[in-house]
Amino acid sequence: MKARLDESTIALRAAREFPDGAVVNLGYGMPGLCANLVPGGRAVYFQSENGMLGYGNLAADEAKDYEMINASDQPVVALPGMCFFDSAASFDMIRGGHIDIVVLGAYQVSEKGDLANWGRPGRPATGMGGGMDLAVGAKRVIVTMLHTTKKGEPRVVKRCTYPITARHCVSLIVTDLAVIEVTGEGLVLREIAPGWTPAEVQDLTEARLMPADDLTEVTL
Amino acid sequence: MKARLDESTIALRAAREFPDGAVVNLGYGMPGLCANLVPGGRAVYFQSENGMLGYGNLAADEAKDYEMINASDQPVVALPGMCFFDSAASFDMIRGGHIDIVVLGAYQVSEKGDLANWGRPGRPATGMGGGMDLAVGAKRVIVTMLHTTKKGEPRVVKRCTYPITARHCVSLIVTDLAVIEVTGEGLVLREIAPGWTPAEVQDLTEARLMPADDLTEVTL
Amino acid sequence: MAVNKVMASCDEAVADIFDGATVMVGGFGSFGGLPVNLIAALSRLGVKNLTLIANMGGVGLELSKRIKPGGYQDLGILFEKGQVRKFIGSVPALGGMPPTSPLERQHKEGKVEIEIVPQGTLAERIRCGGGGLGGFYTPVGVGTVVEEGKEKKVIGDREYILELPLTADFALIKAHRADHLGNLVYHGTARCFNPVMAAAAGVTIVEVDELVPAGLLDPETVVTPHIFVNRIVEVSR
Amino acid sequence: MAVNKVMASCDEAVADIFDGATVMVGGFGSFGGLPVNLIAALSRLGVKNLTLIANMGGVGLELSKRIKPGGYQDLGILFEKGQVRKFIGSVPALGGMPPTSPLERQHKEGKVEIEIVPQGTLAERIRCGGGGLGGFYTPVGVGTVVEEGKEKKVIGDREYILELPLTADFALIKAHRADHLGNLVYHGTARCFNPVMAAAAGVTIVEVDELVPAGLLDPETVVTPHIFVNRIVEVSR
Repeated sequence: MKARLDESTIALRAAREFPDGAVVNLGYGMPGLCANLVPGGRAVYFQSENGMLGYGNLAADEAKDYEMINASDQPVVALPGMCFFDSAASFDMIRGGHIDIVVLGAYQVSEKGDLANWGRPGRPATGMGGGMDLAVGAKRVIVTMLHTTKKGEPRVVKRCTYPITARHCVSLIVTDLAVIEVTGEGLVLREIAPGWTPAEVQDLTEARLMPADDLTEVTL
Repeated sequence: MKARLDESTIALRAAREFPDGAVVNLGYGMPGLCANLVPGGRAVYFQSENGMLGYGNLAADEAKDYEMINASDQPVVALPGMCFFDSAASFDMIRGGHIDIVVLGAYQVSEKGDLANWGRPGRPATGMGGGMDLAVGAKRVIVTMLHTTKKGEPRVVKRCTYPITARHCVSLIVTDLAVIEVTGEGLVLREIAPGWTPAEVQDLTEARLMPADDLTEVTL
Repeated sequence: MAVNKVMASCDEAVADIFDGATVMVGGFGSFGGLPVNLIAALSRLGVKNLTLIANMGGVGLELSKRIKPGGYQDLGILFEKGQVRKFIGSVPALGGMPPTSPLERQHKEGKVEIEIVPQGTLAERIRCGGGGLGGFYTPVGVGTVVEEGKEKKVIGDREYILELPLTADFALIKAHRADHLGNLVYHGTARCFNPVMAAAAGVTIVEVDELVPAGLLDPETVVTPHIFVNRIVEVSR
Repeated sequence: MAVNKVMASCDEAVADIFDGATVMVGGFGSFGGLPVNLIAALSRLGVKNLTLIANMGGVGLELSKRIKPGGYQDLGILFEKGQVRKFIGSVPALGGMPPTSPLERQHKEGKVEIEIVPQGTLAERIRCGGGGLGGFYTPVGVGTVVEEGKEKKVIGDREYILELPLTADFALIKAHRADHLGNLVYHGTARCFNPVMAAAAGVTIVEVDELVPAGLLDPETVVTPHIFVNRIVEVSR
């Protein structure tokens, strides 16, 4: 089997999307890794929906403080200029369009940019947490996920079969095989994992991918 | 002419209504005097809608701090345990029923407890400030006002002719002539200024007053 | 004379929570900001048919012992003991974990009803309840299961759904410090849902790390004004 | 690298406010919390047809000189110069004063339109605008002129009216201290409308008593997070 990108590399690629000065929220799981992977020379302000702005890296084990955690329950490092607020204020920030980018995990993304990232068939007790608010409120939604399920089923689909988080919200999909832009004309394949061809990636994708004229290998 | 109660005495009478532990907001003008007139032995917490809880007396001239003012722009004295908040939080407090008593001035009060205290005919540019929120949100509304206008017209009326602040909101009216309770059956004359008779007060009142069985002189 | 709000123990503080009560519980997940000692006291009290309003449903003692030796005293322990009839929150159970949380098991057995609410909508519904508003229109949830059964309205050029306020008989919250009047300050990310819930319950009960005399908290830094707090328990750690 | 938000003067900070802009102005009355230096700069800039959103309409320089030797630099000076087309607020003019405030005179002459909003509704409409909500139902104003032209709804057993969000092109606010990132703390009752307006405008401009390096404000005490602040002017007093 050909090599796929690992989770850190996916997160590293997603973090390249953060412009200088951006306010960024990182979703549960893989997106959290982006906190440690901001490109040098850029000031990025991480917001966490449990009520924190401007935190730094994920904390090393010995420095854990459970009153200084991100929304994935991971302890983080304090930075000068950070601040705290309650959940209502936090979601005013999110819903009000004051977050530039959110990076979210997903079960599925559709060719129209619909996101399904919270519920699974047969698990009615799981919830969306802050995912819906973030998907609707952030100016730009980036998804990081594995390109296929463990059983090899595509996650980039024509229509989501999992419960929807929000419609038409995703701008960019970063997977272990590709970087895909959601456009008004459909999904554009922008970058591809080293050693893979567009046809091979298309075979693992339900929605149609349009290879970009300037398609490149994933650049970090 | 018979003597009427002065403004300080009206405020003193109103302040007698504050039970121990009450959270009280004082409206523009005469009600503000109540801050200095709390009965001894009672802890009363004054809320001011510009964003302050737990202030003390009105400040003496030499101690004025214009970042420590009540909603009537009067400087007040700091007390231990006080705190500050923004306008949205302040009105959540007010609208949410967390204020026990508000004392408001009025142009008119109707026999049903309708309050008119903000607009005057011919003055379309005046506004209600926080009066509507307070009249609707406080658990108990006490009005302090002069019993009649400068021209001698009654202010306790059958129906308000001035713009309404809120309907059916007033519990108690304290004037320079009387203390009147608003009940489901109508207005009950509870107390009367020294030297005045119920008939004399009724003559200066448009709405019908029902003298209480235990009608007394105004007690302070 | 100021009312005495200070209780000797968490058990005393929760003693009048009754069968069928609606209880908000602050915090966010299983850690900081969760009033774990009040939750444990509520579990000991043993009242049943509770409606719980909280962000997450918790892991429970049994399951969490696999993660941490002593286990978590999170909301899960109330489901383990079958004390809850209904849960309102944004994450009843974590999708990334096996379906073995006490809430999820009780739900599967038909013993617990669940109302799933997006987290920001949950915070705002609680704030709405505390602030005397009748409801609000949010764009969150449009085009998803969340909109089912709710009024929709187009305002400007955008679609919104109507969400209604939440209030409770009791709120159990956690703060860092209280003064004797009940003013509260928080610490770090332990603030989360605690301040909004404090304002939305008939009786708000707080556990704090430290209790100080009135006047020792900087008035500029108070997050929850004392009028929202009815009972205080100091739980030193 | 963090963006430089620090401006050399109030005139520089307001220079791009344009004819016809909607401008929120913080504060409460004529005193503490009012960004008087930014207001003076806006007056010097001379732009016209502004829509102003503020709690009070102000007294103006001419009239206030009778009260205080130098006069007030409150919103009144913008009406004196005829820069305003519309005012949205809770107290355009004080009923207890003679009808001689600049706003009231301009209104009488048909030059300024007024939208009167109860103060709590004003705060909440601004918060709604900053928080991305479509509107809210409030019991305040039912049975009064405020309900005219608005949708009414019975929720539970109570009547409410629908109020819509307010946003602005610019907000001029006053804080006590800022750090270089733009985090703000306030002082006493000077907080009032400033924090809610900071979040509801495209460009938020703050005048502060003191500017300090990032990290010198206690993170627990920050009231306005820096992402809401675009420009900072230090005006020592």
